[in-house]
Amino acid sequence: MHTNLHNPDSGFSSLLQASALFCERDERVLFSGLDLTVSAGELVQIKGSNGSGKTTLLRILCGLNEDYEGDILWKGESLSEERENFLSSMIYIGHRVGVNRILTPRENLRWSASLHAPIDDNRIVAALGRLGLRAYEDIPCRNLSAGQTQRVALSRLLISPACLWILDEPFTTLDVHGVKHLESLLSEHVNAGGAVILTTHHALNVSCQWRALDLDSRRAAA
Amino acid sequence: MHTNLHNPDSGFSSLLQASALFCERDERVLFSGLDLTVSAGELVQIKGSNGSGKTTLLRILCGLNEDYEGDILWKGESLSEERENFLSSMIYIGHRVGVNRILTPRENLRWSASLHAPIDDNRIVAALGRLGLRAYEDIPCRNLSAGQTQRVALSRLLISPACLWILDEPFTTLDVHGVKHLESLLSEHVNAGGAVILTTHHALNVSCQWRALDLDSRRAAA
Amino acid sequence: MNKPLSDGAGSDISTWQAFCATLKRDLVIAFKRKNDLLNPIMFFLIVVSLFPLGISPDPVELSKVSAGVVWVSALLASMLSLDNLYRADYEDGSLEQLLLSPQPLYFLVLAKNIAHWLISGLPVVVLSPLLAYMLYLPSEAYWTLVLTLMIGTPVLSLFGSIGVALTVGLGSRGLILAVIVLPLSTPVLIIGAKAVTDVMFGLPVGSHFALLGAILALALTMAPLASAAALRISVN
Amino acid sequence: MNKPLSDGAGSDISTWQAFCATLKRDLVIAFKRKNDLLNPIMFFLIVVSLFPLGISPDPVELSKVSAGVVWVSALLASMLSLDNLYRADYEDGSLEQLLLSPQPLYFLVLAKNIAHWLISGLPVVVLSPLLAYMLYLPSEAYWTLVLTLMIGTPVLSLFGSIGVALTVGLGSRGLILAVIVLPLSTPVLIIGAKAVTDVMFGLPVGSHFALLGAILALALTMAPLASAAALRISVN
Amino acid sequence: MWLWFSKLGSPRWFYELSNKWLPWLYVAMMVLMSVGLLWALLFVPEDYQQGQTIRIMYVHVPVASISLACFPLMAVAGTITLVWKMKLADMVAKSVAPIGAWFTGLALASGAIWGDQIWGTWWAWDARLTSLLIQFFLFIGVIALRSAIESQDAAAKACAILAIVGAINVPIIKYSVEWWNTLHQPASDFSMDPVAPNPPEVWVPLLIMISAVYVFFVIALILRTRNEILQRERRSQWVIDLVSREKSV
Ligand code: HEM
Ligand SMILES: Nc1ncnc2c1ncn2[C@@H]1O[C@H](COP(=O)(O)OP(=O)(O)OP(=O)(O)O)[C@@H](O)[C@H]1O
Ligand SMILES: Nc1ncnc2c1ncn2[C@@H]1O[C@H](COP(=O)(O)OP(=O)(O)OP(=O)(O)O)[C@@H](O)[C@H]1O
Ligand SMILES: [Mg+2]
Ligand SMILES: [Mg+2]
Repeated sequence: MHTNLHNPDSGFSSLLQASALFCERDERVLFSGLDLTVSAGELVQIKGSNGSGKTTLLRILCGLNEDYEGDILWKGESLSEERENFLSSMIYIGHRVGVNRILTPRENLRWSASLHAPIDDNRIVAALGRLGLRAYEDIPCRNLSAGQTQRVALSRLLISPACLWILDEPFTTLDVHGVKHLESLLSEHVNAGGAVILTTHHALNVSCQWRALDLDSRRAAA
Repeated sequence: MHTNLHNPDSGFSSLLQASALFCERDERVLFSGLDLTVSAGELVQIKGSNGSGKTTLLRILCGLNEDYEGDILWKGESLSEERENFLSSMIYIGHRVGVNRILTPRENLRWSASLHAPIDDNRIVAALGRLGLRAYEDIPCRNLSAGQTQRVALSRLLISPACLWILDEPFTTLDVHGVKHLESLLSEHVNAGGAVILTTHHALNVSCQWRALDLDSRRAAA
Repeated sequence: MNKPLSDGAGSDISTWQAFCATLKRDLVIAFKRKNDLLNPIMFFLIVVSLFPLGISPDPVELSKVSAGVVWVSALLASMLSLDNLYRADYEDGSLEQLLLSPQPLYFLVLAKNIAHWLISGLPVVVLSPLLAYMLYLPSEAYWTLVLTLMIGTPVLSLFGSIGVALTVGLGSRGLILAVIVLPLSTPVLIIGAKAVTDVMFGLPVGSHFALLGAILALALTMAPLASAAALRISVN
Repeated sequence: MNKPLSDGAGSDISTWQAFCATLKRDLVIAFKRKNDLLNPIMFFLIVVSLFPLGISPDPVELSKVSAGVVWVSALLASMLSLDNLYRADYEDGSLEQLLLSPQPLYFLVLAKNIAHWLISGLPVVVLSPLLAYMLYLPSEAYWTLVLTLMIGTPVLSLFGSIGVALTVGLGSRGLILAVIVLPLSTPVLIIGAKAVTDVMFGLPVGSHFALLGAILALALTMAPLASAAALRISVN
Repeated sequence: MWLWFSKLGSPRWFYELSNKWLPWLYVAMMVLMSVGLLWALLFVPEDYQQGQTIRIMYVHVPVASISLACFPLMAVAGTITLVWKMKLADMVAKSVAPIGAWFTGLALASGAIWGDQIWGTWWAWDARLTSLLIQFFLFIGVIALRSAIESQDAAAKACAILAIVGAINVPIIKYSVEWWNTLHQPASDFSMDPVAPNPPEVWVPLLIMISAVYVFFVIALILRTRNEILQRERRSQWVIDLVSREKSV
């Protein structure tokens, strides 16, 4: 089943819509009155200096953090009501990437896939291969280097049917080739009608529609 | 006491000298016959793709990993005999940065310092301030963002009397300002007669003597 | 890129598959570590043998306390292994992935709890007659001991899971767990040990089993919900 | 940059300062967590009160087993909190920093062990008369109980530390620790419980104390060395 | 001296030497075992108290005495591993652990069977039994630790430390348990030291059985160690040559 991401029935090209978000931590206001719309076919980079609230924002958007005020809509419906739909079309990779160190890359991916929809082994091997982990499929992840572990996590993107990718500093510990490769993956996904929200401190070089939201300049303006 | 790093008595400008290093993990040879000399007043960047063995090399050099063959000399003497001298003039910051999440930055630094030589609190506050953590001195580190935690670890460099810095991907999660700042710290240290060994996937921009050792091209040549 | 980009919800079949995959994953992790399989048994054996060492090797004395000792040891064995239940997943981020699954969390948590019981509870049940023998439990009480443990240990896993879920985000380990989990498990312990002692005195034990069964049914339906809610809070 | 760039070795004074700083650090962490302070006491209380529930509330019965029960609980309380000893430091990289200190590792490990005892052992010692009372221990044995615990619990911390140090790099928690640490602690348990029972029978206990003292001296001198060696291996 | 020592440490040297020893050991074991077993089972007179069950002694005593030797052996091998970093010592240490666990288990089991006949219970919290049980736990601990640590070098050192600590501990356990027991349950209805009052018809076959089982133990140890050598040195030239020679035969 190859659904079109611009679902013609729903009439919403905006996938995720956050309005008037307010969040404070330790009595420091991270952001207030923040509006953000992410539509199919675009990439949004959240920028900001260390501690400006990028991770917090991403975790709020994907529903892991509920300490905020404001509204978040998924395809025009409230996130809390659409939770199941939302979760099955979203994938999140955070600072802690969710790779078990005892299992092998293959087993890790198999479980990740099964949480959404099980897929067959060939796709898993192919995904790992595309991320440069051929011959590492069956080595326990504790024996992988930092960058290789990151690659295991990223190969989830290739086997997931999700249309919205939320990625927190996905370029961390990747080598130069890895960075290029991920950038082309992102472009591919966005050009195929997907959407990406990510944070990174690195100068992004993608060939698709993208814009940045700078938390620092917002605060300076306020 | 302001010792000169080019200790005239010892007659060695080379601090750390590794020769014919050989290391394999999981039956994959990471490097063999590797020679590396680091002298006072220079920065050495270890390059290589993910999984090429950079972290392993750094941990071997600083004595955390002993699964290798070959010789390592500290100022011309065998590392195992000079261990105490070596440890008191070396500082290592790895992938896991050694910041306790329950303690505050101030407490973390105080303990780190005491492991080498205790220093007074003003220097600690000044070091944290220089790394942009003013007003965060007394917040538990679990409430800091990823980049802020990295900065806490890096401020150890400012309070340590060590002349050799061994840093594994120190730029991870730092924002643009942080990267610039660290680069200037590195240059300063090297120009003052210190030495730095680091790994990073980012294009280094320092104003001091530096050279790179590329593990990939070594392997390709072999 | 020719992959289907879905935006639909999970069906019953995929819930069942996610349940099985999670159960299998936890068992595979335990098998790979090997220790995880051996350790509950060893721990149980050791704790049970600590008591004669601390108390007295006298058969008469021991036979009086044996039911209690086996039950307390079973509880401690189950509790010590609880830490493995969510901690590693929390630390490596897998728990976030679990919470972000579109499948009902109840079933995923239940799968993890069942895996935990299979690893830590079942071996204890199987081994209990041997230990009962070593502690001179009268032989007419063996079956009661095994049966009460069979019903009781899953309850310990299910309740224990709530405690771990509540504390998984906190820095401190082990003990807070004990403080939360032990009081929850006390009723099971009391009923189980009482049933065994009653059999030794020739008293009827039907009501004890009825009560244990009721607690198990309650735990099976409610505890995973509580664990799921607790996990959401801890990860926040 | 006006900082002295040293390349000399550590002196005795700085070893002492590193010792104190490490001790203080571990205590501060425990105080900040609060749970760490409360939990050993709570755990000890709960386990001790499980016994009357699991065994029998009969004073005569209880008084016979009370010494053993208090000792076994003390051992389990100490063991459960062991996991805190190096685990967090391993995971956040502080342990690497400890190993890379120019100060002798013996003293740093000793500092951490002393902190562990102050947090988990000392409260148990202080609380033990209350529990002994609850379990109907004859009052003439109170002092012996307290004293044996006072000498014995540090040994548990010191030996336990070896077990944690050996396993800190491994994935599985809790149980492997138990399997390694419990056999090491058995003699202390036996001697401690025996001394208390002997006092109840009016027998002399000097030799028990001499033996406990000898074990403590051995543990103080050797165990931190073994822990230090084990830590180096685990971090490798 | 040093040369001899480093040669002894060479796995290859051990492998080739044991090649020569093994046939003799097999023969010795066969002879001792058959003589000992036949004598013990067929010709030793029934005990006036224990009847036929006395025959269990011929399994129990040898097995128990070897099980006590295994832990010190492992500790010595561990010390050599730590101090001289000799690879062969660790291979021996690794091979001893499971054998020791098996022998300890057998000693427990044979004692339990015997006890069931004689004391009317398979288990008593007696000094020897308890300390042997704890030693069994220690063996399991060493094996578990070995299997849990991936890096061979790290596992070797970690197990060496545990073996040494455990070896210090085993006598302490034995002593403390013994002395704890004598008060509560004086050694009364059974004597662990029946060798002296018994006639030579009883103890000569026992000695033969003890030597037979010792030889068996040595053979098992050598075989396991050889296995371990091949496993670890599988990429060295001499093992590759050896394997290809075996294949061509
Ligand atoms: C589970 C039960 C038992 C265990 C764990 C056990 C363990 C041991 C151990 C560790 C030894 C020492 C071997 C040595 O010093 O070389 C031993 C020796 C011996 N055992 Fe047992 N034993 C058990 C039951 C029995 C029973 C029921 C009998 C028969 C009455 C028995 C008779 C002996 C004898 C005769 C020796 C040789 C004593 C000597 O030469 O020092 N054992 N046993
Ligand atoms: N604990 C380990 N046990 C066995 N092999 C390991 C272990 N850690 C790393 N390796 C292997 O060693 C190789 C080098 O790892 P290392 O961490 O040194 O790479 P790296 O150059 O630092 O990579 P990265 O850029 O990803 O950090 C990898 O192929 C990895 O699979
Ligand atoms: N668990 C927490 N409790 C309280 N405050 C927190 C917590 N986590 C983060 N903060 C605070 O929230 C602010 C934003 O943190 P966040 O992790 O979102 O930053 P970030 O933009 O992702 O930074 P980085 O680039 O360093 O990853 C920081 O000032 C931090 O101190
Ligand atoms: Mg962040
Ligand atoms: Mg690395």
